[in-house]
Amino acid sequence: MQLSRDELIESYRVMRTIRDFEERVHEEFSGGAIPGFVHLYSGEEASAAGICQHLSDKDKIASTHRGHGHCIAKGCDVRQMMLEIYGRGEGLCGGKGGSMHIADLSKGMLGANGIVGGGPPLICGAALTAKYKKTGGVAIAFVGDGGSNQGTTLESYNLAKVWNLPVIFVVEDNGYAEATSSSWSVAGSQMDRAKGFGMPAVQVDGHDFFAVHEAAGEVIERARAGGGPSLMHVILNRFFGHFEGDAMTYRAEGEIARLRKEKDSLKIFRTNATQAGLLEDADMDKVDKEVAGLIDDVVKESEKATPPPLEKLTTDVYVNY
Amino acid sequence: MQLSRDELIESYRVMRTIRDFEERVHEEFSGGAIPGFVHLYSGEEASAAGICQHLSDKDKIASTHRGHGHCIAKGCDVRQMMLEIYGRGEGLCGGKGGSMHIADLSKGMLGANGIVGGGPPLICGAALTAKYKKTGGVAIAFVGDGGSNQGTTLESYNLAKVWNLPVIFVVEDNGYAEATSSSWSVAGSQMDRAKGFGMPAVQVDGHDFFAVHEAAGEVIERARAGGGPSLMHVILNRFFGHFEGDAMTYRAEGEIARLRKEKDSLKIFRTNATQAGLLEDADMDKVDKEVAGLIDDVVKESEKATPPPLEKLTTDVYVNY
Amino acid sequence: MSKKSYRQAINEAIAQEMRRDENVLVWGEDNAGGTGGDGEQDAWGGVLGVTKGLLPEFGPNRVLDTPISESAFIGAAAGAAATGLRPVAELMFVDFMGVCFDQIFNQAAKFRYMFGGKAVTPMVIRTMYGAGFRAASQHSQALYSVFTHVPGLKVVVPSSPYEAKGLMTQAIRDDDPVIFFENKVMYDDEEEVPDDPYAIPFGEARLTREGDDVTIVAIGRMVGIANQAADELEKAGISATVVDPRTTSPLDVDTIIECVEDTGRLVVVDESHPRCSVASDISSIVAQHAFKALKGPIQMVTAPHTPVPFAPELEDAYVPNPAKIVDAVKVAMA
Amino acid sequence: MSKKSYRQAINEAIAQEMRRDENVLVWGEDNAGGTGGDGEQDAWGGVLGVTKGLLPEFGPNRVLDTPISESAFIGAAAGAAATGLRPVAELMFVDFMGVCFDQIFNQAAKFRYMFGGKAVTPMVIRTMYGAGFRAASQHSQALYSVFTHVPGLKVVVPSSPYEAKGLMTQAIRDDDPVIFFENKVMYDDEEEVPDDPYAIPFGEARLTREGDDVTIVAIGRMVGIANQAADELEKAGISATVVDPRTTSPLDVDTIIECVEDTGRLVVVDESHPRCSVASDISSIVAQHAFKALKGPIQMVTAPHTPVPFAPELEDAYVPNPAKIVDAVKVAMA
Ligand SMILES: Cc1ncc(C[n+]2csc(CCOP(=O)(O)OP(=O)(O)O)c2C)c(N)n1
Ligand SMILES: Cc1ncc(C[n+]2csc(CCOP(=O)(O)OP(=O)(O)O)c2C)c(N)n1
Ligand SMILES: [Mg+2]
Ligand SMILES: [Mg+2]
Repeated sequence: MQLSRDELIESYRVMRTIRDFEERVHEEFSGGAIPGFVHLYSGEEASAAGICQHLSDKDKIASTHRGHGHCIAKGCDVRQMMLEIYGRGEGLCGGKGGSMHIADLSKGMLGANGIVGGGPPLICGAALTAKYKKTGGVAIAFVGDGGSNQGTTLESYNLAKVWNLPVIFVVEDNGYAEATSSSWSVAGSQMDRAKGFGMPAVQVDGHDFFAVHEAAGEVIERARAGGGPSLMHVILNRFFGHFEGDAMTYRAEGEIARLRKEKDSLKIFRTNATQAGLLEDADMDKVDKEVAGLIDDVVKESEKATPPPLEKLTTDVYVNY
Repeated sequence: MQLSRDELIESYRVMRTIRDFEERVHEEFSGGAIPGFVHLYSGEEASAAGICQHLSDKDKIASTHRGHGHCIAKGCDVRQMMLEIYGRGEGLCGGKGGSMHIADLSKGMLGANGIVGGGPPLICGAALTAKYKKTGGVAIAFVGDGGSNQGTTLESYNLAKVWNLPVIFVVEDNGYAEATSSSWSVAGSQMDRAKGFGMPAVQVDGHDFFAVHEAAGEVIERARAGGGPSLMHVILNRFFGHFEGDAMTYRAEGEIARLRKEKDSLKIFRTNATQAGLLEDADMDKVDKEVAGLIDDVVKESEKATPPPLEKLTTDVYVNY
Repeated sequence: MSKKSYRQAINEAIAQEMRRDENVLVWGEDNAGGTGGDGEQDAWGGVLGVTKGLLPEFGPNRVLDTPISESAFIGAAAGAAATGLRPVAELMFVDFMGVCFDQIFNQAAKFRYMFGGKAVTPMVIRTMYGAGFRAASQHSQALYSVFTHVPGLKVVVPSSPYEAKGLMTQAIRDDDPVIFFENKVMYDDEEEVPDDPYAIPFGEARLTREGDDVTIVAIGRMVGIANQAADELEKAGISATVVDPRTTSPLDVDTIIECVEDTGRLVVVDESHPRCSVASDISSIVAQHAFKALKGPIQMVTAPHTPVPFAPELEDAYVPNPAKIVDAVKVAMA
Repeated sequence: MSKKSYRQAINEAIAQEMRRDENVLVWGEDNAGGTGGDGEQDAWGGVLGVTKGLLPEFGPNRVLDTPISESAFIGAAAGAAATGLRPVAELMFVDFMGVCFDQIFNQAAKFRYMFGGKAVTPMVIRTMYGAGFRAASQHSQALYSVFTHVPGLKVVVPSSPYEAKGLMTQAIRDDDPVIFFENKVMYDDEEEVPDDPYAIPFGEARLTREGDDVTIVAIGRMVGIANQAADELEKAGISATVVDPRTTSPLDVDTIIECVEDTGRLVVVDESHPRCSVASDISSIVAQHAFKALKGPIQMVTAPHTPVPFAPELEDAYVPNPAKIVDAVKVAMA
């Protein structure tokens, strides 16, 4: 699957946007400007970007508590996302959802999710809609290594296979669920589990956009063609704590610094893309600058924006009643 | 694992008791004497008997809605079981549980269960008790093929492995969950699923007591020795409907008659035991007669027994308060 | 118009809505019944036969069996509803909610609010409730109180075949998640039910009779029991209004309050466990908003604070009956 | 005696009971925190640090981390309790009940009854509840009303550090399944707490103040808010009794009724959703059993019938506060 120059630049822009978005949220959270539970996706950009590059609005994704990256990659408006995280009335969910509940159904983004394992059942339903209506769409559930142990996730593997749904389960294995290592909490292996439910599976280095993109292309193709669900085991790392405020004493000393140096998906992308002669540094420098400006703008706007009016407290519970 | 003559006779007695118990409950239910939802174990006797032969009171089992066979094999009092199924005050649970909730903790029988997948989590706890208290006991969860798709079951595989518990998961695959075929509802395979969670697994013909007994011996031994959980995939058949009242139109014509002829675990036991010179027909004839008498007695007593007194409605909710 | 059972009434409503809208799909364990086997494919139509006949008419793309994986397939209903279908999914017995409640109360129920009003989740969960079936502790609970507690869910408890058809039709047309409680003891109850489709709006109580002395609010199957009690009371010279709220969420507070203002007395009949129940809910609303009208203590007739026992004699003592209601009315009027 | 936080008080109760009885074990997600990794093993002590320090003292056989598999490990608590341990298992946020409720309400809660009184299930489920943490719809619910509905469960909602220690001690010693609700906004609240172990019995309400004009019953964190309201009311010449039931199941009905009989007025403060809530429960009990003593309408101060919003301004408007209680008292007295 060869990507055009424009597509490559677009994918880099997605990764850069995620990175800058998250690094900035980290800063603003530390400064006290952002309330709540915030889980950052820095370090994992190539997964969301490599997978969602294959998708259009008719394709659906369900995300996790660590949802910003998936939202951005699936085309959610970055300005409205930041406003949402600040709890502003102009936010993507009117300020009522917050970081853990960002969604934009019009973009096929069915929501970040505060419940570990909340997404896979939903995505089976979204896939059934696509199959029944013959839209050609696929549906993708992102879960973490921790979420791969939730019964709701495991049941969904079976249902997707039994109903032969166009689903991809993406296990983003960043080595930890909160403070607990996935080397301990995940018995067996993600690959063998997929086999246990009769699904094809592929393991991929989640720091490498090109590897993710290629692997995703294959499983998505199969799903679109009626070949049923697959699983992707994406191995990657998070650069921040589980959530903002986590001191990460459970990690080995120097681990983060090493990861930032060796496993930075943006650097890896740049190196690969330039070495292969696909893009030039200047292409990416340009994106970097544009994104930096964008993030600056949306933070400034978010700071100044107003909260939802109080009467919004009781609206939107029902369509009618 | 060579069984003594007495042990063999005991095992046969367990199977015969289960069979006669169930056939008689079937009759009495049809005649209207027994109320409620009743799921019969006829046809599956060799599984309960072959596995529980290895167990003593310090070992724990958790059963399913189809629990009578497990109860009998684990040593529950047959008289009190029948009284319970009739809803009598002298029943094993004082008439408050009924067929789907028969239990006797003193025998290590943690209950039939009205919830598909209810048992496996409980059995992880029972196994932890055994491990922590170093009793040498094992804990066994029976689930059906249908129950093998319940998230609670799948989660328990992982927990048992991660905590390295002395657990055996016994998937009794009788080909159907209610009217739905397991060839359709179970994606992948039970053996591969076990592997997915890093557990050893064994598949066995559940009509053959000797095969079940041998396979169970191995996995139980491993668990007792600290080797962690295993899965047994036991393939067998039920002779009656899902529950009493099921017309079984989803089964092929003549299927039951053929199974009763070819896959009767009691006949198979008799043939094997006599051919191998382990027992003589007379040994088993004697058991048959004793059991027939026993079942007759307990049914007669159950018919005449009295219901629980009305004040029992509100007792036993709490130990105190 | 012809006599139809509660079971047939529900089946007919679903079939008619499936004809009307091709986005209505049905799924659940054995909702066809027989998938993958060598025998009849429409063998069960659900464990008590409510969906029987739908598979032959609508085919396997619209009537789906499922594995025993309630979180996955109830969650799939939420995901399908949020993306353009109108699923009618079955949670066989409401007692099984514990294995899939998250998908109902944290996902389906909250989408609209969490997403700032931008989601629509038109799904129906059909589920059986109630004691009296000799099905013991894990197959006999009421539990609609728990669903009523949750903002974002609509909760329907139809009290007769006519009600069941009209409310199911509305449930399927409704754009919010609806939990539809079917009382398993009532499936063979019959009454005249129109052949044509009709929808009964949510949040509009009906009065099955009007009286002067006491208002009896009853839920689901208890409406019939309350009417029996009212018959007996009439013999004793006490005339009762009987209110069937039809839906516990939304609740027709106005009608209940009007009735209490007319009669001055309230008895609530609810086969739930008593604590934090619909009975306590309605009682508390009246104690707050119609206090001045009350001439005597509010009475609640509920099950006791115990699991449902198996023994028939105990189970019969567990469920509210006309005699208990009559007694409660007498206390309310003392 | 020394100043301890709500967090420390709970930690101390658990540690002391673990010292007292070797069958007390603790488990949950990251209850140690760090298992399997290269860094600190006692890294988290639960997501907000309540169990920190238990691993170093009691070791990994008694303090266990778990995979994210609530059904399995909460069910394991029930299975362990029924076979001789006394587990204290953590359901991190009560909002997660939906993935494991079956093991709580159909298994643990019903063993004793279903098995004819022959089971004992001494387990504690620790869980966090409540709004005010900017944690949005799926991490902010109260939900104790749902657990209170279920026969067989004891439900504890401690209102201060002193209460938390004594009630946790009782919870661990109790032979029934106990759901222990910790308000996450209160972990840093401090007060004098005795160093020695002490148990506060269940089902015995405490009065934080006594007055003549109105009885305010408040749950958990709302007790403090109710006391603030009572201070304000005092300035306006209204004297209030404030009742902290401590446990919503069992509920100390007698004390509540006595207080209402003294004051003639009732306001219930509960941060739950209003429908089928503990507020409605207590209101309905009083309307049934203390009707004659009532001089005005019962008032309930609860959250609205909506999910918990994220935006701080909306969330602050969502939770009951002193001003709303003062207003409600005035309506009750009008
Ligand atoms: C059902 C449920 N259990 C527990 C939690 C608390 N929790 C939130 S995120 C998390 C860890 C998730 O780990 P993983 O799935 O690996 O995702 P990651 O955070 O690493 O991206 C936990 C335990 C939750 N939100 N929902
Ligand atoms: C959680 C839950 N879902 C559904 C049911 C209804 N139900 C009872 S038994 C059964 C089929 C079980 O099939 P299987 O596990 O294969 O056991 P078998 O009946 O064949 O022994 C179903 C669907 C239930 N009791 N609990
Ligand atoms: Mg992770
Ligand atoms: Mg089966």
